[in-house]
Amino acid sequence: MSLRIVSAALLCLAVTGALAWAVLDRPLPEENLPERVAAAMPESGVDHPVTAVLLNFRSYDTLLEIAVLLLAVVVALALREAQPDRPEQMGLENPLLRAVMAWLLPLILIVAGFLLWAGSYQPGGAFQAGSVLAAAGVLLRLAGVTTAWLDNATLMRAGLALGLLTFLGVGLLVMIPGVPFLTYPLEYAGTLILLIELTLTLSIGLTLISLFRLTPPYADDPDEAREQQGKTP
Amino acid sequence: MIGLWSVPLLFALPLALGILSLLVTPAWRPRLIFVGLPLLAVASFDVLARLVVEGPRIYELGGWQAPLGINLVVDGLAVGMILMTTLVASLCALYARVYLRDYPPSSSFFWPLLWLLWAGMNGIWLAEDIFNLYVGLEVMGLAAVGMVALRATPQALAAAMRYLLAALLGSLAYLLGVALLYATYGTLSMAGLHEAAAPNVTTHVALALIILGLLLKTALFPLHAWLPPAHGGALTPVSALLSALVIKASFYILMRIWLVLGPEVTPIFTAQVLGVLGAGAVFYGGWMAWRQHHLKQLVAYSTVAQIGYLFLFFPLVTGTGPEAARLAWDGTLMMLVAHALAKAALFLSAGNLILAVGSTQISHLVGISRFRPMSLFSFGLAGVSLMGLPPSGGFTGKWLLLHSAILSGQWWWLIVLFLGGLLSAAYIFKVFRMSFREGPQIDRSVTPPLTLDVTALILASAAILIGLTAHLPLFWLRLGSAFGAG
Amino acid sequence: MPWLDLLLGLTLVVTAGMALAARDMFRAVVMFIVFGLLVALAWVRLQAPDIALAEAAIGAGLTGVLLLDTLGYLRRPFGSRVDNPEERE
Amino acid sequence: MTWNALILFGVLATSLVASAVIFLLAESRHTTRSVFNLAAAVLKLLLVGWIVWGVYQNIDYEFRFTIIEGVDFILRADALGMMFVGLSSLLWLFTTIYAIGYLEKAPNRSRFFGFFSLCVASTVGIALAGNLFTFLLFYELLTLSTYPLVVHRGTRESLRAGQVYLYYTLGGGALLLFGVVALHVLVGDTEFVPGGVLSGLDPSLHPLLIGIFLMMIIGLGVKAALFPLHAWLPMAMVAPAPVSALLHAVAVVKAGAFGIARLVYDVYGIEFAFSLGLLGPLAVAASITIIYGSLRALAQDDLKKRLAFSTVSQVSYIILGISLFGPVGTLGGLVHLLHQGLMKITLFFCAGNYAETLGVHKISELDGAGQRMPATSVAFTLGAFGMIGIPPMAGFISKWYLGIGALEAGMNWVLGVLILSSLLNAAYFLPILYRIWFRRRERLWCEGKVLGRFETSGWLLLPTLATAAFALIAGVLAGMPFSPLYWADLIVSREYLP
Amino acid sequence: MSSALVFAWSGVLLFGLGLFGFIAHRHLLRRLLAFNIMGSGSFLVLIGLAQDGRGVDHVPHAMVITGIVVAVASTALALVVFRRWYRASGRTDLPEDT
Repeated sequence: MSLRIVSAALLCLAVTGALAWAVLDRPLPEENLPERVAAAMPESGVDHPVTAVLLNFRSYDTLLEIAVLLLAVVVALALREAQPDRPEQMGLENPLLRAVMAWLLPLILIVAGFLLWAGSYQPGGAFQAGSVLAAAGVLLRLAGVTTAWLDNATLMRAGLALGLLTFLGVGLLVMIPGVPFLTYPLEYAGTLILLIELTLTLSIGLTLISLFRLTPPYADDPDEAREQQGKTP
Repeated sequence: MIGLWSVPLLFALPLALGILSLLVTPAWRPRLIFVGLPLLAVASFDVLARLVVEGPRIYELGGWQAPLGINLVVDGLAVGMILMTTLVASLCALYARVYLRDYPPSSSFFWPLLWLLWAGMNGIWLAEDIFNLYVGLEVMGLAAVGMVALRATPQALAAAMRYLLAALLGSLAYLLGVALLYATYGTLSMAGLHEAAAPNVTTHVALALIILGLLLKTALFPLHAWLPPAHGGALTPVSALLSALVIKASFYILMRIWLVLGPEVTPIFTAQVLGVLGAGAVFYGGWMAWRQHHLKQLVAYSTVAQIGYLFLFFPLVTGTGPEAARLAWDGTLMMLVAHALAKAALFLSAGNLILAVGSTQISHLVGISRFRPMSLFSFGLAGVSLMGLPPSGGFTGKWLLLHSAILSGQWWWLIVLFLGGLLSAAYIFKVFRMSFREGPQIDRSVTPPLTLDVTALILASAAILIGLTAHLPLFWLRLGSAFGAG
Repeated sequence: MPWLDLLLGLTLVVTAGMALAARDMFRAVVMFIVFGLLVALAWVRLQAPDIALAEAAIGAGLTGVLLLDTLGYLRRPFGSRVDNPEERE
Repeated sequence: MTWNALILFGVLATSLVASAVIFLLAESRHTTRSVFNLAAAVLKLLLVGWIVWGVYQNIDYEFRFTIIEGVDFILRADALGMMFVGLSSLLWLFTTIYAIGYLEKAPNRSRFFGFFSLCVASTVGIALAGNLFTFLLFYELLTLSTYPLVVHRGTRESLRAGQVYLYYTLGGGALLLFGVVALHVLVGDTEFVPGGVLSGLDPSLHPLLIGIFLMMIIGLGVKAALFPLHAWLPMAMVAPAPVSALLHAVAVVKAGAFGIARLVYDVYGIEFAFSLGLLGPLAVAASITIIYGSLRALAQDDLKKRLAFSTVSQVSYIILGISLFGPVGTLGGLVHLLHQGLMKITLFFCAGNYAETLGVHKISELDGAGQRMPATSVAFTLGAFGMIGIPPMAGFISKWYLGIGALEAGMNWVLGVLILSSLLNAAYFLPILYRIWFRRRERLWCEGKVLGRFETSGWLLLPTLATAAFALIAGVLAGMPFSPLYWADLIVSREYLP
Repeated sequence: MSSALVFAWSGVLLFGLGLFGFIAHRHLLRRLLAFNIMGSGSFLVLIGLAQDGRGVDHVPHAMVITGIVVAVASTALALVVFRRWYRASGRTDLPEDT
């Protein structure tokens, strides 16, 4: 066994042991956060506590989290431009899959819409809906459906940016009466959260699709790719 | 009223600019700095002015009090770091605008990454919530990884990958520590933790995990292996940003959490271990820096060494008297700020020298003092601060740390400061020796654009000046901290 | 003693172990996707259906697809390799 | 900020600003640079004259601001400091003139004069420092600003010398830093006060104080070239002649000796240092260095090397004087700070003149140089006589007071050291004089270049003659007001009175 | 032992297991798998411990959703870099020494 394995094993044992001890010896907290959440629910503008935490109480975390997602796309875009890929030719013309897609797609969109709308009072929300949207996008590509708007870089980027920009914009606009960042006025809280969620869903969906698409495609001979890039700027 | 605006603008503005720079054409991306830098500078100084006039305060995001909501802490430490970031990042941005012109268009993705990095850092400086810190760390970390990968050469990609793995492992360890703390205290707010923290096994394990995770991100010896390829191989403005600011963020979090948990919880033994690791970093990093043949690798190893000084904070602040602790706080922060300014200047001027001779080899710098005196002068000024020679921020910081070490009777840290200074002199003067040598010279010497030299010189001069005018910044940095009264 | 949960927890660990130990990379990724779905189940047991949805869709689903996609990429041999393109500095 | 503080700062600023402007000037603008440099030197001299008059009349000149809590940056003009400032600013003017001539047509002049001015600025800072912190600040700055001068030629040899110089001075500086911080912990901001600030401390701390003293003496002794910390000085001879003059007469070794004077008189206090028993060992160390330096000088054939070892020996006269407990010994030591500077710079100028004009570096090649270069050789002779201590030269005054001081302090053995070293001085200087004046020229000098109407370039000759004249006058007119002796007497009366 | 605690324990084990894999493996994809397993482990610890004996707590739920999204973003970024690295070097692991 190599030194690497041995040290990994030792470290793993040490960490697991320490964690076990920590779990066993744990005192119970005095602070009761769930109670506070429950008490503040009426002022949150939504009925589902997780959504309230995600988009109201701790909405700042969510804002930064969207930035993390965006970052992954930015890096993928940057690397793609640095190492040009050959134009994508993924997926095959598959009539059967296309036929299925014609059925499936509306269904997926309905599910996404439902998840989004449900988020305000039961499990669901922007992230789940967004990932369902992304699934639709992935399926579309696998079926070989070339959608012009997905290849339009500007439109795509606008879509990516929409969620975060709306979030930021709302966060800043609500400050006009002289309250801190992201303080929604009670009467509009529900609407604003829904607006943010709607745009976030779209952006998250597009982000996830982009992450899938921006990796180097299969048929990948770099030299050939560079030639191709030269021909079709 | 305006004061409410400048705090969120510190992260909202860079976020917005990050998105906008994605939407505009590559040629327009650099130009956004002419909107962004002045606005951020105004916001930073507004926050400082309010801190000085109205004192430190808590900013309740969404109007929700901690522990329910997320709060921001606007105290001297946070504001000091914000100003440092504004200064260093602005100058690096001005540098990059000129520097990146020679690079392929893909390098224009530097700009969205820069803004997001900035947002992440400002988020970290202001954070009062330990989970929010996790998210901030991820924003900053992924942006930094992206910047390292930007050159897309195999070396850059390998360095980025290594960096990413270290960053991810570090974040997870931190997150698990946060999970344990939440399980124990039911709150994520630092104020709440400060109230409730008690010495028990769970807290100690959580602290250990947080320390390990953050050490990995700070690249403290012996967890530094990812740093030299990442910092030494990146584009010059990226190297400067990463070495000057990014590694400071994880140290900053560690410092905050250490003080939040308080002397009851933080064991003296751990503090001494951290100090010993810091000493190891000073020696190992200095030795390795001296052995390098590539200029930017030398500077990168110098960062490994300088990080070590910061970790003397823990033994000097834990279990010592109030006066020694205050001096340790002052000294560490002085070191931190001085290193940020000096290291950025060192990387930028090293980049200029490399640009001038067209080679990264130190041995190709023969006789360069005759052709690029200004680049070399910036390099020298920054070097003075890194060596801890007066008059410079590095010296003032060293003075304060020495004072604290003597006052708390921990004379063994004196050896670290003594040998560390000599080691850094050895590697800085290694470059100088070459540049003063009159020998067979390179036949071409490119003159870099003036902006590149001026930005480096401003940073280097700032590293010197901060040492002479340390009184006021140190006073501001103490506002709202446990050492505020002194 | 919640036996069902104990079983699920144990299965989680075993699946994870298999994902890490699998000799074949494809097998490892498939095990990982199974692991993700089991974690989603665990979230349901922990009365966290929101996380279960997110885990199934993002954690298992998207990560799995990305990993599988990468795996396909690795398996396809490609011709020439890039020599360091235009080293600068 | 008061007018007086501003003037004081102006003394420092003249050379600082000069250095900054010179750095920024393009390499090719030689005339502008020279004019500016000389103007700054003259302006500084005027300001110094002004302040010297003020200090004589007991006017306070102080400039201070807070750096960190409990640590101030203080510039203050007192009699001791002004002596050093006067010396360095006078010699700066002459060395600048000399260097302009010496470096004509040489490369890297912008860098040279920039660091040269910075070096003088640090020296002035050392002299005017009002507390240990400020002293340390300029002390290290001096190290940094002299390094580029030492390695100026860029040859392998000079780079090596520069490295050795750094090893010694940075190591010494670090020790000094520890000492300063330790004293700071004990008594807070250590401002220089006649009589010292430490005598009130608890006796249990005395061993610690002795340790700190030792550490700081080592730190300062490196620059003062105290045996066995002197090795860098002869190696640094590879630098151009004006740099040697700077190292030996104006700035570096003087900074070390001056620092020891500050430490003994104004930090520990001479009486407290005496009661701790620190002065005896210091006197022994100084005596060993005096004899050792002279012996080594005897063996050198390289003229500049011989002068360098002579410096090692002569600077320790200053330290010897400091370590003699009693006003007369102090007087002898302090006055030698000035005298040695004037005499040694003359000798180095002469060595430079020989080297530049005749291409002669070795003593054995100097035969008959007196006929070819009479003026330079007269100056050299005056300097050498001074060093030996022949009346009425300046060196005689120093040795006379040192001798009496030794008797007064009850250290009679010091007298033996003085006599022995004077004999040795004679032994290594007289043969040179003999060769210059009384031997016929044996080999050809490489006199390729015509340097001017005089025996050598006027830029080189004028400062040489001027400093030689000063060295002569300082001895002959020692009894006049504002002579070095007079000023040293003023210092002694102020140090010993309180 | 509540069911929450059971999952906390399996989270502990998962974290340890993942850590082992993360360090022991050299293949970058395997290391990413290990990273994701560690992530799931720490999420389970977070929720399991928070809910042990105190009922449902929605705050960590939101934190875990955030964490999952961050993890997928990190994984995606890592895969992007990894694929570029593989394309440039033909290696699936990192060179041992820099």
